[in-house]
Amino acid sequence: MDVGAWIDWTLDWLSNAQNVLFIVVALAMVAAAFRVVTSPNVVHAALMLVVALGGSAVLFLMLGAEFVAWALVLVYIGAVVVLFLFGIMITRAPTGRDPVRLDHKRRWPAALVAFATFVTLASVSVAAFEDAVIEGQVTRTDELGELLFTRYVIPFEAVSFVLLAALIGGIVLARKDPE
Amino acid sequence: MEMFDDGWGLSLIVFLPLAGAGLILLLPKAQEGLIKLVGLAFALLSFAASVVAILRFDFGAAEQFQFGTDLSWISAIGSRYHIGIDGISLPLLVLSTLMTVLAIVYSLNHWPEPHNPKAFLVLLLLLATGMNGTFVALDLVLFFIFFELVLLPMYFMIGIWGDRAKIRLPGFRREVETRLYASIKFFLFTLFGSAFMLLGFLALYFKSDPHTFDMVALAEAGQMGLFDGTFGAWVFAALFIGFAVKVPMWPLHTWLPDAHTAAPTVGSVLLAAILLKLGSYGFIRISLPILPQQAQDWAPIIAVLAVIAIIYGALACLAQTDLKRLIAFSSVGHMGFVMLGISTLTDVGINAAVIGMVAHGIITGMLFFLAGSMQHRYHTRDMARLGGNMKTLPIIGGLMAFTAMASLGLPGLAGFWGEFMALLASFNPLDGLSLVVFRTAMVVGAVGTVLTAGYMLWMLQKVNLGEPSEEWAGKDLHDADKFELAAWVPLVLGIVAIGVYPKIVFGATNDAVTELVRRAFGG
Amino acid sequence: MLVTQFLILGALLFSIGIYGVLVRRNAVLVLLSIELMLAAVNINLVAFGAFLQDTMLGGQAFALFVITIAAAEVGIGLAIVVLIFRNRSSANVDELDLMRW
Amino acid sequence: MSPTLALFALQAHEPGHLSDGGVLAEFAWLIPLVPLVLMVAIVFVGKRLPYKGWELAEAAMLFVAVYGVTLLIMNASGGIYHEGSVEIARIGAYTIEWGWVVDGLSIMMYSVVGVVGLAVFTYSKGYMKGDVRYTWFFAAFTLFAGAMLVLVSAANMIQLLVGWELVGLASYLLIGHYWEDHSNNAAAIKAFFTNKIADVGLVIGIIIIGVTVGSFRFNDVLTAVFDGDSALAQVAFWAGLALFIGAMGKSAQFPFHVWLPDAMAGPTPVSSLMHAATMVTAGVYLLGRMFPFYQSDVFAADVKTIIIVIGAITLFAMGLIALVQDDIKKVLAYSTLSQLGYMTVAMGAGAYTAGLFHLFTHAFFKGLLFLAAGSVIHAVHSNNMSDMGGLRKPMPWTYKTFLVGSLALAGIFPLAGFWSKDEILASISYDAGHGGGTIASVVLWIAIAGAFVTAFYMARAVYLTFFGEYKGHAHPHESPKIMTYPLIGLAALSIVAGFVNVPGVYTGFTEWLAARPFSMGDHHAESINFALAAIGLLVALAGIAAGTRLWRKDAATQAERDRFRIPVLYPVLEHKYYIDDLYRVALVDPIRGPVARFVNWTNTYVIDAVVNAFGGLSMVLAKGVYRGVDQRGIDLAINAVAGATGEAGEALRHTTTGRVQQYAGALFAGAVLLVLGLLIFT
Amino acid sequence: MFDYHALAPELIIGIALLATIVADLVLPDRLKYLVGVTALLGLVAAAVPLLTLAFCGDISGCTDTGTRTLFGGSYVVDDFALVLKGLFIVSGVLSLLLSVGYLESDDYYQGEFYFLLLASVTGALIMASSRDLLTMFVGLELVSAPAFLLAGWRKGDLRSNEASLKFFLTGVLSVAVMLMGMSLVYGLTGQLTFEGIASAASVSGVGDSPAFVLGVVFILVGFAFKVSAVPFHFWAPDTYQGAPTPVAAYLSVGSKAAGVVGLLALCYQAFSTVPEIWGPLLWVLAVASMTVGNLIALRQTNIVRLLGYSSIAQGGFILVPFAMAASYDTVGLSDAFFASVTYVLIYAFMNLGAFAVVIAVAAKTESGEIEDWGGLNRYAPGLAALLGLFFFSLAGIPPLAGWFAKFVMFRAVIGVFESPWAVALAVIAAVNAVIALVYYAKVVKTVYMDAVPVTVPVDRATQTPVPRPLALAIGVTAAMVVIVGFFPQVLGLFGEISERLVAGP
Repeated sequence: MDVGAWIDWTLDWLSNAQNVLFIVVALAMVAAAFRVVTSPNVVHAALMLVVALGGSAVLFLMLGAEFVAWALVLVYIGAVVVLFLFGIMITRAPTGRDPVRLDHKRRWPAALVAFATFVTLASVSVAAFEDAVIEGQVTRTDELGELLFTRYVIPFEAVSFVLLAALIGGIVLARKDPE
Repeated sequence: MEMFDDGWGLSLIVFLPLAGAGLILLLPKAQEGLIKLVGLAFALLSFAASVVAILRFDFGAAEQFQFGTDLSWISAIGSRYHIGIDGISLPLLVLSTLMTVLAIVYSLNHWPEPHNPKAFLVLLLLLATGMNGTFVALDLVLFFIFFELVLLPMYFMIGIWGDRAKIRLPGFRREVETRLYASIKFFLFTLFGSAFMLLGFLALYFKSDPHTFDMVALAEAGQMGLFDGTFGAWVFAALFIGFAVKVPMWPLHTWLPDAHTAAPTVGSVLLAAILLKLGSYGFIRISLPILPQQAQDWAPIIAVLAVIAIIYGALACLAQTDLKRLIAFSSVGHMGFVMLGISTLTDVGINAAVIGMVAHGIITGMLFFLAGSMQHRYHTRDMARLGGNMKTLPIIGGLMAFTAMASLGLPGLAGFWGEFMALLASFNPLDGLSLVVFRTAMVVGAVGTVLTAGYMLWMLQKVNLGEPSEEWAGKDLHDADKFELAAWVPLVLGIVAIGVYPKIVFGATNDAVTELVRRAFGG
Repeated sequence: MLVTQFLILGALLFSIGIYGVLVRRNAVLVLLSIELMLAAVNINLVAFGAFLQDTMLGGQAFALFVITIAAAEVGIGLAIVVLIFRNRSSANVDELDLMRW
Repeated sequence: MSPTLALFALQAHEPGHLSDGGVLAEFAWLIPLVPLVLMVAIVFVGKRLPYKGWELAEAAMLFVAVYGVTLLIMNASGGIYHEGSVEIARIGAYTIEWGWVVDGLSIMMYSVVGVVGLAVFTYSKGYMKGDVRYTWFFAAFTLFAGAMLVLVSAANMIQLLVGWELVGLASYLLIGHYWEDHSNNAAAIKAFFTNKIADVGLVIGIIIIGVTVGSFRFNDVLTAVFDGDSALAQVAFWAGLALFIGAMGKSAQFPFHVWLPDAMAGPTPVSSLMHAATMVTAGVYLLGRMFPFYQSDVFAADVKTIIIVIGAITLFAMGLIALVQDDIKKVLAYSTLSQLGYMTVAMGAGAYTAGLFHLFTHAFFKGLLFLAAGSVIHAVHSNNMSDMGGLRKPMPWTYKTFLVGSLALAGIFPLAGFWSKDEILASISYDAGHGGGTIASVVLWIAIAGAFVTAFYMARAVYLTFFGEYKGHAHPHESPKIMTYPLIGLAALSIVAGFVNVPGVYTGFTEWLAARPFSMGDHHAESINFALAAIGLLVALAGIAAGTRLWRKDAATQAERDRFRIPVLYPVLEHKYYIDDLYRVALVDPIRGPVARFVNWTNTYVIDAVVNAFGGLSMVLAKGVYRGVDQRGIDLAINAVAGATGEAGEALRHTTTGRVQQYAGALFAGAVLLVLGLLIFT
Repeated sequence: MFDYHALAPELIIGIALLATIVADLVLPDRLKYLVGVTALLGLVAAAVPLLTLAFCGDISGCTDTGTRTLFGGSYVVDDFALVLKGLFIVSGVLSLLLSVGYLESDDYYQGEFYFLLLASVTGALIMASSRDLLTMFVGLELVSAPAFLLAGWRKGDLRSNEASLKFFLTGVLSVAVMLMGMSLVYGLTGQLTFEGIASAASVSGVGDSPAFVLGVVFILVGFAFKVSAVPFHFWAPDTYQGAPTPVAAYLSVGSKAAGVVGLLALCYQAFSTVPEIWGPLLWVLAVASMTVGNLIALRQTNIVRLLGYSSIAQGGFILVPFAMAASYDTVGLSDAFFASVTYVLIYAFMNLGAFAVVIAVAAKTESGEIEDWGGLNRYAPGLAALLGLFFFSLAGIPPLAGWFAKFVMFRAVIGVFESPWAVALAVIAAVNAVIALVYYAKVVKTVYMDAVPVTVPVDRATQTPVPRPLALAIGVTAAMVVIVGFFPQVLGLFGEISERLVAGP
C-alpha cells in the first residue's frame, strides 16, 4: 500500500484508545528490554526487567487475562526479581558502570542472529494473521481454577514436582558444605 | 535320522561349535587340557554331522535344497530361519567343518603368543559357526548374520595373536604394529562391503511381492524379471561391493595381504580356506540367480577385473620378500580364476568356480599351515633367509614343494581343474556375452598360469633349495611333529584325490549348477 | 486490537532476549535475558487465547505454567550460578571452557 | 565322406580289421599306473629296501618293457586297436575321462620307453651309486617314465595335458637333482618355465578344439576331421598352431630349445632318458597323434609350412652349435636338438611314419650315446672333452658302444640312423614334388647338409674323447658291468633297429604305426630312393672324413695307426692336397669360424637373452606393480581416505568451543536457518 | 473420578518420591543406602501396574482393556505409552544401580540424588502419555529440571559445575524456542491436544502457512536438543564429561529417550498430517548428527566424551526413520515408527551397559582417558569382554543386539527406495555405520591389544571389586544385548503396536 494509505491506516488504528495504550506500554517494554540487555549496571538491568514484565501484566489485563496478570506480578515482582537481586548480591556482580566486563566484544554476530530471528518471527506472524482482530473478553477466574484442577491437573501436579525438585536441588547445590 | 533331514542336521553342524564355545567359556582358564579337548570334540562332532550329511545327501537331486527347514524367526521383519544345502553348498560346508577340525588339531601344540587357548578356541568355534551358517542360510537376513558373524572372531584373532612387527603405512609417517593395522583394515573393508550388501537385500525385500527375504522365492521372482532395469543395476552394484570385498576382487583386495601376513597361522588358514569363499559363494548363491539380467550386464566387468587380479596377483607375488605375503597375493590370483569362471555364467564356468574354491581352500590353507610352521621354527618369514629348507626340514620342505605344485595348477592335482575349466568356460561364455572380452580373458588368464608357475618356482628356489644359511647351523629345528602331520595329511590326500578324481566335487555340484544356470540364464 | 501487534511485540522481546543471552557475560544477566524471552512467549500465548476465544483457556493456562516453570528455572539457575561462583569466584559464563573439543 | 577330403585320400576305415588286443589291451591302463604306484612306494618305503628303492624302479620299467614289447609283437602280427576309459567327471556338456589307448603309435612308444628306460635304470644303479638322494632319484625317475606313459596312453587331450605337465614336473625335479647349487635350480626352473610358456599354446589349442568338437577324445576330434566338421575347420589353423607351439616346447624346437642344453645340469642318466625316450619325444608324438588334423587342407594343413620351417632351422642351426661345444653332453644335447629337427621336418613334410621311425631309432642310439658319455664322465670326473682323450684303451666297451652310437647317429649304412634319416630325406623330396613346393626342396638340402654336420661333430666327439693322449687327471677305468651291459644292449638295438622298416623289403614298422582307426594318409615309398640314400651316405662319410682330417691332429702321435683305423677314408686322405684345401677353404673354416660362432652367439645372447629378459622384465614389472600400484596407489588411496576422515573429525571437533554462548548462538541460528530453509525449499 | 488404574504408575512413583525424602530425613547415615532401596522399590512397584495395564485382558476383574483416554484426550495410556514407560522405568532402575556404588564411593547427597532421579523418570512417564502441548511441555521440564541439578552433583568439581551450567542454559533456551513454537501452533490451530492440532492442520491455509512451519520447526528444535541432534548437540559432550558418570548414562539414555518419545508423539500424531514439514527437517538433522557425531568421535581421547559423541551419532540413527515420512504409506509409517522405537529400546540397553562397564573400569584404572585402559584384559578380562560386547553392539555388529536396531533403521529407509533422497540417506547412514566402527573398535583395540601403561595401579585395580548393584546392571544389559541379538523377535510385538498407533487418530 502506498504511503498515504499507510498513514490513513495508522491513524485509523490509533483512533482506538486500547491501541494507544498498547503502543505506549509496548514502547515502554521494548525500551526496558533494551536496557536489560545493554545496561552496564546489573541492578538496573534487573529493575528494567521488572518494568518490562509489569508492562506485559498490563497487556494481559487488556487481553482480559486477569488472573494471569496478577499471578505474573506476584510471582515475578514478588519473588523472581528478589531472587535475582539476591543472586546479584551473592555473586557480587559489579554494580557500578563497567561495560567491558559485562558484555562480549563481538556484539554484531549476536545482533545479527537476534535480528534475523525477529524478522522471521514477525514476518511469518504478519503473514499468518494479517489484520485479525481480538475481541478482548474478561475470563472469570473460577473457570480457570476449575480447569486447572480438572483438565490440566496432570501438568499442575507435575509442576509441583518441578518446583519441589528445584527447591531441594537448589538447596543442595547452593548450600555451603560443612567441611 | 528323520530329524536329521528335517533341518536338525544342518542346525547341529552350524551350532555345535557355538555350543562348544559356550561350554568352554564356563570352564576355568586353568583347565587347558579339558578346554582343548572340548573344543576339538565339538569341532569333530560338527564335522561328523557334515559327513553324515554327505552320506544322506541325495546326489540324484543335487539341484534341490536338502535337509532344509523353514521356521519363523523374526516375523516382525519377515525374516525366517530358512536353511538347506544343495550340491553347490555341500562341498563348501564340508570343507569348512573339516578345516575347523584341522585348525584346532594344528593349534593343539602351536599356541601363538599370548597363549590363552581358552579365548582362542572360543573365537575359533564362533568363527566356525559363522562359516558353516553362511553356507546353509537360505534367508537373506540369516545369511547376513552369519556372513557378519565371522568378523569379530577374525578381528580378535588377528589383533591379539597377530604379528607384532611394525610397518610403515603408505601415506603415513608413523609406524604401527602390523596386527593392529591389519585387523582394523580387515574389519572396516568387510563391514563397508556388507553394509551396502544389506541395503541391496532390503531393496530386494521391498521390491518383491509379497515382501520376502527368502532366496528361493526371490530367485523365482528375479527370473520372472521382476528386478530388471535400473533398480536391479543398483541392487547388483550394492551386492557386488559386499561380495567383491570378501572375495577379494581387484582393486578391493588390499586388506587381504595385510590380514594374512598379520594373522596367526590358523587365522590365515581359515581366512584363506573359507572366509574368502563366502564372497564368491554369495555371487553364485545370491547375485546370479536373483539378478540374472544384471549378472549378464556385469559379467564382462567382472571378467576383466578377474583377469586383472590374476596377472596383478602374480606380479605382486614376484615382488614379495615375505613368504606369507606372497601366499596371500597368490590367493588374489587364484580367486581371480574363480571369479573368471563365475563371470562366464555357464555351467562349466560355475562348476570351475566351485571346485576352484574348494581346491584353493585346501591348497592355500595347506600353504599357510606350512608357512606358519616354518615361521614357528625360523622365527622369520623373510625368504632371503629361508634358503635350503629342504635340508633343514625335509618333510615340511617336501610338502611345501608338493603344495606349491598343486597351487600352480599342476594337472593331476586339485588346483588344475579350477583354472583349466575356468579358461575353458571363458572360451565360450554364455550366449550374448562379448566373445572378444572373454576370449582375451582366456588368453591373458592362460598367461597368468605361466606367471603363477613362475613365482611358485621362484618361491621354492628361494625357500626350499640351495644351501641353508649358517645362521640355522646350531639350532635344532625339529621337523614336522605329529600334530602338524595329523592336520596336513588329510589336506594332502584331498589335493591328490580331487586332482585325480574331480568327480568328488563335480559329482555334487554339476547338476545343481546346471539347473541354476538353466533357470537363471536358460543356458 | 490486532493479533499481529502482540505478535510483533512478542517477537521483538524474544529477539532482544536472544541478543542479551548472546552478549551478556555475567550468568545472572543471561538469566534475565531468558526471562525476557519467556515473557515474550507469554504475551503470545495470552494474545492467542484471547483471539481464539478458547473455552479451554488454553492460552492463559499455558501462560500460567510457563510463569511457574520460569520461576523454578530461575531458582535452579541461580543455585548453579552461586555454586560456580563459590568454586571459581566468578560468574562469567565465557570463562567456562575447561571442557571442549 | 566329405568332398573336401578328396585331395588326401584319407579313409576313416573301420577299426574292424584291427583286433581289439584282448585282455592285455584292456589292462593297458596298468602301464602308466604301475610306475606311478611304485613311485609312491619308493618315496615311502624305498629307503628301507635292500637296494634303497632301485629294485622297485627297475621292476616298474621291466613291467613296462615286457608289457610294451608283448603288445608290440601282438601288434606286429595283425594290428591292435583298443581304447578304454573311465569317467572322472561330468561338467555341463563335457565329460572328463581317464582313458587309455592301445594302438600302433602308443604301443611303439610303450616299448621304446620300456626298453630304453630299462637300460637306463639298470645303468643308473651303477652310475648313481653313493648319491646324496639315491632313493629320491629313483622315485623321481620312475615318475618321469610314468608321466610319459600317462601322456602316451592318453585317449583324450586333457589326460594328455596331465601327462604333459607331469613330465615337465619330473624333469624339473631331476634337472634340479643337485639343488644345493642354485645354477642347477636355475636350469630346472628354466626347463619347467619354458615348457610352461609353450603349454599355454597347448592349453589354448585343447580348449579351442575341445569346445568346438564338444569332446576331448582324440577319436572324436579325428572323426570330426574326417567328417569335415565345418566349425572345427574354421578354428583349425589357430588350434593347430597352438598345439604345435605346445609341441615345440616339449620337443625343444627353435626358439623354445634353450632349456634343453641347460637341462644337462641333471645326472647323465636323466639326460639319456629325457633325450631318448621320454620328454622331448612328446611333441613329435603329439603331432603324430593329431596327424590327420594337420594333413587335411580344410584343417590345419597351412600349419605344416610353419612346422617344416621351424624344424629345418632347429635341425641345421643346432647341429652347427654342436661343433663348438667342449662339454661332451652339450655336444650330444645339440645333436638331439638337430635330430628332433629332423623329426619335426618329417612331420611337417607329412611323413608320419618317417618322423616316428626316426624317433624310434634315435631313441636307441641317443640313449646309448648319453649312457656311454656318462660312463666316460663317471671315469674322468669331468664333462669336458679337453680333459679326455685316448680313452679307448682303458674303456674298451664304452669306446665300442659309443662308436656304434655315433655311426648310427651319423647315418652310416647299415646302422639304424641310416634308414630312418634316409626315409626322412625321401619323404621330404616327395613332399617337394607334392604340395611342399620350394620350401620343401630347400629344406631337403638343409637336411642333407645337416647330415654332413652330424657326422662332422660326432667324429670330432669320438676323436677328442677316445683318441690322442689322455689329458685328464683322474685315473680312467672301465665302468662296472651293471653299466656296460646296458650299453651293449642299446648298441645292439642301434644296429638292428633300422631293419624294421626298409622300403620295398620289410616295412613292418609302417604297418605297426598304421594300426589306428584312421588312415594317416602319408606317402610310403615302394622302394629305397637309392640316389638320395647315396647322397645321404656320402655326405655323412664326408663329414667323418673331414672330422678325421681335422681332429686326428690332436692325436698326432698316433697318426699312423689312425690311418688304418679308418680304412674307408684312407684313399681319400691320401689326396690331401686339394681335399684338405677344399675342406679348409670351402667348408671348415667358415663353418668352424664365424658362422658357428655367430649361431652360438645368437643362441646365447639373443634367444637366451629373450627368455631371460622375459623373466627379468616380469620381475621389474612385478616390483612396479607391487610398489607402485598396490602400495603407493590403491593402499595409499585407502589410507588417504582414512586419514582425511580423521582430519575432518579433527576439524569438526573444534566447533565444540566450550563457550556456552556460542552453543546458544548455534541453537538460535540453527533454528532460524532450518525454518528459512524449509520455507524456501518447500 | 479419575482412572486410577491408568495413572497408577505415575502415582506410585510420586509416592516413592516423597518416601525417599522422608527416608532421607529420618535414616541415620549408616542406613542411608536404604534410601536407594526405597527408590528402587518404588520404581519396581511402578512397573507392576504397567503389566496389569498391558495384559489387562488376561486378568480377571480387569475390565478396561485397550487404550485409555483421560482429560479430553490430553493424556492417553495406550500400548505405545506403556512400552515406553516400561523403558523409562527400566532405564531408571539401571541408572539407579549405576549410581549406588558411585555415590557411596564419596560423600554425595544420596537421598536428594535418588529423589531427583525419580522425579526426572516421572517426567518421562508423563511425557510418554501426554497428548497435548501443555502436558508435553511440563513433562519435558520435569525431565530436564532435576537433570540440570544432577549434572552439577559433584559440587567440588569445576567440570561438574560447568557441565551443569552449560546444560542448564542451553536447555532453558531450547525450551524457550520450543515454547515460542508451541504458542504459534496453538494460535494457528486453536488446539493444544494433538488430535485437534492434527485435524486443524489438515485444513489448508493453516498446515501450510509459514507461521505453522516455523511453529513446528521451533517445537521440534526443542526436542532435537533433548536428543542432542546436530546442531543442537554442543551441550552433550561437555555435560557427559563433566557430570557424574551415572548421570551422564541417564542423560544419554533416559532423557534422550524422553526426547525421542516427544518427537514420536508430536510427529506421528500432532503433525501426522504435515509430514512434508518435519520429514525434510529430520532428514537434515539425522544426516548432520550421524556424520558430525561420528567424525568428531574419531578424535576423542576421553572415554565418556567419546560416548557423548557416539550418543549424538546414535541419535542421528534414531532420527533416520522419520526422515522419509513424507513419502511413506501407512505401512511404511508404521515401519518407520517401529524402527525408531526399536532402536531406542536397544540403544537404551547397550548404551547403559557401556556406561556401566565404563564406570566399573574407571573405578579400577582411576582414569577416563582411553589410553590408560591399555591391556585391561590382562587384569580384568571379564570387564574387557563386556566392554567389547557393548561397544561392538553399539557398532551394530551381528549377532549383538545393535545389528537389529541398525537393520530396522535401514529397512525403514529402503522401504521407499524409489526416492533418491531415501537412497542417499541410506548410503550416508551405511558409510557412517562403518566410520562408527573405527572409534568403537579403537577402544576395544586399546583394551585387548595394547600394553598396560605403567601409570595404572594394576595390583590395586585387580583388588578393586565391582559393586554388586553395578554388576547386576551390567549383567541385565549384557543379557538383553545377547538375547535380542539372537532373537530380535522379542521386540517384534511393537510391530503391531506401531501399526495401531500410526493408524490411530
